Amino acid sequence: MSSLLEAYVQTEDFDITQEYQNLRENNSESGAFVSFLGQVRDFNEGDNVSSLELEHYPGMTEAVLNKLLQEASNRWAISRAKIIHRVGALKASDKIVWVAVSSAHRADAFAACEFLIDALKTQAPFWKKERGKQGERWLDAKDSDQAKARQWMK
Amino acid sequence: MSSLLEAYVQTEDFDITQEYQNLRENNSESGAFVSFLGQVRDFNEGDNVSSLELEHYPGMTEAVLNKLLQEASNRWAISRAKIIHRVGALKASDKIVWVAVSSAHRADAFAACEFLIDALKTQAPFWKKERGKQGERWLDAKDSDQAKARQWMK
Amino acid sequence: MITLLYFARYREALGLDSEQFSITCPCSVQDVIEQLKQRGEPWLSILADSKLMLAVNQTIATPDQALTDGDELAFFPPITGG
Amino acid sequence: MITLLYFARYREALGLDSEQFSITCPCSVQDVIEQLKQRGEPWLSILADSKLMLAVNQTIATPDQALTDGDELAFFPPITGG
Repeated sequence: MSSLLEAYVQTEDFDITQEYQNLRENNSESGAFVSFLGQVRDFNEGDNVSSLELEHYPGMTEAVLNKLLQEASNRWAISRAKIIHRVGALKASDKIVWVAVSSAHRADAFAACEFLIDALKTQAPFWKKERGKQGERWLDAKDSDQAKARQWMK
Repeated sequence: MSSLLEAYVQTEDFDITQEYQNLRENNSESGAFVSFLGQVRDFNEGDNVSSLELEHYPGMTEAVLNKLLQEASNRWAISRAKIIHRVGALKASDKIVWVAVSSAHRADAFAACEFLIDALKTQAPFWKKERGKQGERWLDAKDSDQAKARQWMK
Repeated sequence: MITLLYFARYREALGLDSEQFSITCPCSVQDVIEQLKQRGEPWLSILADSKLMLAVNQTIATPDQALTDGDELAFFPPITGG
Repeated sequence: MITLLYFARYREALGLDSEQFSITCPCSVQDVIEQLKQRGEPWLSILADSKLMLAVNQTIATPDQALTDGDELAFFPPITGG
């Protein structure tokens, strides 16, 4: 069975209501929907974050996201999966990333959704620059993200 | 830190837009939001399901859901968690259950959300009766649900 | 006096969702089950169901649990919600 | 001729997001790195960064990878999206 897989990289915001509508439309064979929303936190490692600049590598980003979606679809029985990742200027509480998966079975939906966000965090070429009271700084990659990504390489 | 924990058992439908709004409101210290939606599948074990009747044990259901929320909050660093479970007459594609969790860290949000739905499936006293072409039948509990619930007992 | 509750397929099979039941303390859940079995079918089949679940005062219980006046004892099949 | 791309803190440090670069085949990513190092700072520091990541034609690569005319070689720091 082929899954409906979609990835978008965009500066515009997205609408969760619309996303759930699209995910559930003509999808009554799926009983389980798992979604992940990542938003800009106002505190990161103790510093007050007022805004974020998200850069990416156009072309490679989309290729990686589509490869990850295909891998998720090969590993788990999912009917649909969609990733939206924003780039450009974002402020505290803005949405950054959306990963939504549907499946006939909840365990597959949970695993695929968590795999996608964990793999995206270490493989999709996005970079965050924070602006706060302390000025600007490019974020360092987190060891915990690398560790999470490795858990899926079994 | 005490979490905001809520459980509702209701016949009325719920609104995902509203749920996300409530979940994210004044919650900018949380960067990760994981939600699970369960809906009525139109096929279950090969039979065409046209509608579902959901019975529960008023009082005990709410007590169990609140106990599970408290357990999730003790085990993982979550800021908010909410469960909504519908009862009464439902038809194909109707929403049945909603579990939404917010956290500063996505791994906690995923774990707490999946724990809550897995534990709910074996511990909260709800019973489903399906109506389809083959008539009515009370569903049997699934061994796979028992196995999933046991995985959390570590 | 305690309250007995029946849910789902048991409720339907018995045509009954609750009843008041006299107990003589000390008394356990198992004692109540034995007395109910004496009513014959459909009680016999239900109470012999290997999947039968019990709750006393809305907490899952086992047949050896003691009961006291005013308790709520519920009989139900395995849970299928979510 | 290949295309070099620089992202994030490297792009800022160099004040440059891309450039065309002449290669003489056969040639590896490591050969390009050696030539770029001869430009001095800030190239030296960037190319000595233990966290430096490489992609050739939009796929993660290692320094031993061979390059051919028309390739796209990108330099970037560890990923911090999501």
